[in-house]
Amino acid sequence: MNQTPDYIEGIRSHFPLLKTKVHDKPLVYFDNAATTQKPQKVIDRINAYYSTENSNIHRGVHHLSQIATKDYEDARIRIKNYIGASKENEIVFTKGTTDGINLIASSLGELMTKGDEVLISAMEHHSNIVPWQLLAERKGIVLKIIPIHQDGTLDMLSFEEMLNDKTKLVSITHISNTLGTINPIETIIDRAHKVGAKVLIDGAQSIQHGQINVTKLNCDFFVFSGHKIFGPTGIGILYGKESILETMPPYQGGGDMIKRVSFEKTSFNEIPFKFEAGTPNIIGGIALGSALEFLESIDTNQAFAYEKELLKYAEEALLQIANLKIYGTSALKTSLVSFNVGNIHPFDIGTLLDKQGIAVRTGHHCTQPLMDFYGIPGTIRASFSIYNSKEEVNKFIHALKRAINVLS
Amino acid sequence: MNQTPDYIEGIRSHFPLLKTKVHDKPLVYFDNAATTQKPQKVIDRINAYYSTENSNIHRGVHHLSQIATKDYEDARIRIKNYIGASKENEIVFTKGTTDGINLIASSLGELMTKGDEVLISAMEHHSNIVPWQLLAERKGIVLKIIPIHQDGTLDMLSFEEMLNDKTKLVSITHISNTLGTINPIETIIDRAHKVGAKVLIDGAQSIQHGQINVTKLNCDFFVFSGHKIFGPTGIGILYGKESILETMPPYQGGGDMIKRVSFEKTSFNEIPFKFEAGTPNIIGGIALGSALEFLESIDTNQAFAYEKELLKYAEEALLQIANLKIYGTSALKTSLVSFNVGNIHPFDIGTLLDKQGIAVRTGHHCTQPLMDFYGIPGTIRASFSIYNSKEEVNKFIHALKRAINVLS
Amino acid sequence: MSASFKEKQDSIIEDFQVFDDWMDKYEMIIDLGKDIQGISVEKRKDEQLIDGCQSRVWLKAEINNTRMHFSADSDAIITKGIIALLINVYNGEKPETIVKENLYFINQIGLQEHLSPTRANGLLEMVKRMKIEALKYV
Amino acid sequence: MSASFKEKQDSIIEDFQVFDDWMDKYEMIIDLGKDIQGISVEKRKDEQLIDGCQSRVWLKAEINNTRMHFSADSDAIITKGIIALLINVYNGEKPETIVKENLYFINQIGLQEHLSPTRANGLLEMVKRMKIEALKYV
Ligand SMILES: Cc1ncc(COP(=O)(O)O)c(C=O)c1O
Ligand SMILES: Cc1ncc(COP(=O)(O)O)c(C=O)c1O
Repeated sequence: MNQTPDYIEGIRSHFPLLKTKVHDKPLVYFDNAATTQKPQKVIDRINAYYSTENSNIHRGVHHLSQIATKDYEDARIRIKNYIGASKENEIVFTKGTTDGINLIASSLGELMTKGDEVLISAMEHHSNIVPWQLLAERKGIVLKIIPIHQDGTLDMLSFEEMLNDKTKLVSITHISNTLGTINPIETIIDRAHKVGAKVLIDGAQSIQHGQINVTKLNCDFFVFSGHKIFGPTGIGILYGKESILETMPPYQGGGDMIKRVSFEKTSFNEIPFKFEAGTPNIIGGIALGSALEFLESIDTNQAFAYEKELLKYAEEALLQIANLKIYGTSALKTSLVSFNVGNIHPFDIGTLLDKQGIAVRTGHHCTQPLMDFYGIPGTIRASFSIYNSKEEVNKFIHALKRAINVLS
Repeated sequence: MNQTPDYIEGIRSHFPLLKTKVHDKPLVYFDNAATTQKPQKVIDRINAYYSTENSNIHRGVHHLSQIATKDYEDARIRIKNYIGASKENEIVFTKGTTDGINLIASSLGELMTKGDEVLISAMEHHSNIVPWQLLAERKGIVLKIIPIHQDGTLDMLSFEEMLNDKTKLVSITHISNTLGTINPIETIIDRAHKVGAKVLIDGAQSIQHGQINVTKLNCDFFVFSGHKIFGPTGIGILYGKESILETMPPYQGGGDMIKRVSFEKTSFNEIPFKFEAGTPNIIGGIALGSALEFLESIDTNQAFAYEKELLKYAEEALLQIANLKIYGTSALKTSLVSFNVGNIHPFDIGTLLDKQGIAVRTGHHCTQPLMDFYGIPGTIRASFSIYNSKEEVNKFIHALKRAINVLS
Repeated sequence: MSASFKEKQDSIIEDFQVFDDWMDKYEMIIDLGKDIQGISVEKRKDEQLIDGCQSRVWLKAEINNTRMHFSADSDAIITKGIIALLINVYNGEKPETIVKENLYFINQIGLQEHLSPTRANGLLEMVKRMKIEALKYV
Repeated sequence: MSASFKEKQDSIIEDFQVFDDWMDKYEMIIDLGKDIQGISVEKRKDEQLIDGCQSRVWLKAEINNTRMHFSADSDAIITKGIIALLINVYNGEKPETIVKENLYFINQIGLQEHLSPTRANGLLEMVKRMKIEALKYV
């Protein structure tokens, strides 16, 4: 029962880093909500790109430039298909989730005026808080916070009450990176649309834990980071509905985003290029494509199901530990668990877990308002991915008990 | 005399891509102003990072996170030393040159008011034009253009006349990516400072062709892209004087750039982190460090000198060709040459060069106003790097003659 | 697929098979460009322009007795040669054929690289424009 | 370097050599933290705070007959143990010694990882603050 299934061993074998030892102990990597490891396919793709086709893209007449352009644009198409968008011009390459949200705050924000309302929730990552605070300061928009319940679920009643015809945007995380809560975004999107508000989904966490279909969701924007879905750092995706992207002013200015530049009058390129100024992270885009190709090559349904099993398994074991409190107890949860043990500081536990080869994250997880809500300085967070196993959970629980012993 | 010196062969041997064949011909890569190739050291570093230390950085208690953080911050220090900055908090990681200029336009731009003047030149890259046009629209600042002479040098007399106490910033390219002109930035910086204006140097081209020392230059900002100095795509550097960066408001909001977030009041982190929102391009930064390490391991003086020789050699050969016109004939020029042949369209020549294995760039090189100045649709640009040889120039000239033959 | 439409494509493929060297293929493309009816500079109209980032193409479409007739020009002679290839295949065909039928010769003669999806000066854009013109008469 | 200053460092290095396992080393660090004089919650002052991203440290410095005396506390007991190491070395030294002399024991016992340069909760920040306090009395 606790033996790692072959398909998980199979997936695991693609990830070279998982063979690393830390402090002479085999690494147990439970920091997947922060960043995921990369399959060999992604690493090889980067290698091959730089060794045989590296070139600047678009506009190039020469062979390498044409190949690199094609591969980059093919990656865009693959990403479009992966998230179920209908047209590739709805896929904007960004630096990551944070960059994507800032792009929206800045560009869509230009279309907002004083008194317009933006709704976020009390469980948002700083990346989905601070851009709106900056916009509020710049433009006089009003930022409203959807409250949450003690179990880490959204207060949907309050949400519905907060919606009104001044609401221009609801920007909300699909899955909380601290609590694991899966938010009812279908309902949120539906209700928001009823009052004419647009909806931005922060998919930083959800992208790695299940299949996303932006068309079915009917969200207006969806953002995520490549590094959280087995791809490289420095690349991310902003999906936006074509009809909306087209009304939005450009974000950054520079090469590639223009149609024609003169000192008198500059006109801008079509979407998505209008939002992609400068030489893009070419290999970032291509290797993100390879990461999705990898996912398409495995049975993700099975893998995602096992992830859920892992969560249950870990939570059950954790709850056996005296004075251990789990934050985020929604019935709908993804595979991460945040907790504290009595009055022990999360940093103390994290440090001693690390010394036993277990990588978890401790601290506020870039959700300080959520920490304030619970009145704690931080939590210990173990977050799982498709290559983790119950055997690793066992090691983690064992190490945790030892740490608690030392610290009590 | 025309034999490739050993030290160039030595440098060349580090770059795996240069062994590629294109259309069954050995590749001659003369598109270095668009992007440079990567030494094996950089490729290996990326490989090793993803295979043994990949992790999210800052704030992590676990071992991998601490190693990755150290390596990323060590890269920052190496970059600081390479460009002669005095403190590492003056080194801001960006996505590239374009991102860096946009950051300044947006953040420093917030401190400007209607009627303030920004000076750029007629030879700027779109990345150093459009952000200022967008700022002009947003803030009512006045964008003024320093004219150039037919030989592609700045009209310094006009420049001096344009300076006045409303001039807040002079943003100028160190080296023109289309003409090769090396601008007298020392004088420009000196004159601008006299009227209290700050100076931003676009170092996208100069970073790969010589040693930069921002402290000696005394510029206020210096920006460049990693991919143009043998490093990866998706990473760049903004150098800014500490005292100035500290007065500037944040650019993007998100994780890492904050000190403390609450819904009531958010305070920001110290520089450079204040300007680095979200998960950075971690491996981008580290591998850019490796690129500089590579440069430090070779005799760059010799290599840069040979680059200059290449330029002379190529220009002399080109001028033998009937009806060939070189754009950019300043006495101070870096190793790139832009030209046209009679009425032949640059695209036609570029295409036929490509078919013979020669990679050059054709078109407006993201400098449309400069093309308008010369009344041409574009040029053919051959740009050299430290791994190119006279032998390759010979091949290029031979292929060019054949192309002209076919096209005449 | 109409016989002539297929034949025209096959004959281009055959013509290209003669040459091993890319330079020779391009010489042929250039010659084709010289043979088609151009549009003189004075007669070029803005609405005919397919603006690319590298070169520009002017395309004129007419219908003549249920058959399409294209003429075109470009500031780059290779671009003109490439559109000449398309024109040679499309001219004289019914609009329906142009809208519906596939151009398979492009891939076979190895011009895919001109199919760059990202910029408007590629073959794709020209084909698209020609189909749009044909659609007007369907 | 004063004899005592060096001796204290060497003795820490010796103590740590006894243990192979990191868990044991940390047990010792934690015990050291329990032994030093803390600062009770009520007495902690804002200006004593070294705010880190993971844990917080309060540091109090006094001079006593030309010799520095530090006390400290933290919300994390490992952090308190680490500052205890510093305190054990620094307490009773002259301000000049603290400002000038090098702490070599940190690298030798393998705590470099706490030297993370990017965030304020590292050893580096604590050492810096202790030197700044000492500097006031030089
Ligand atoms: C002079 C100059 N400025 C700016 C840029 C833009 O650099 P990037 O596209 O890497 O942001 C370039 C690159 O083409 C350049 O040559
Ligand atoms: C829910 C959520 N939003 C946003 C982000 C920010 O992502 P990035 O740092 O990749 O921009 C994260 C990542 O930590 C996240 O978990």
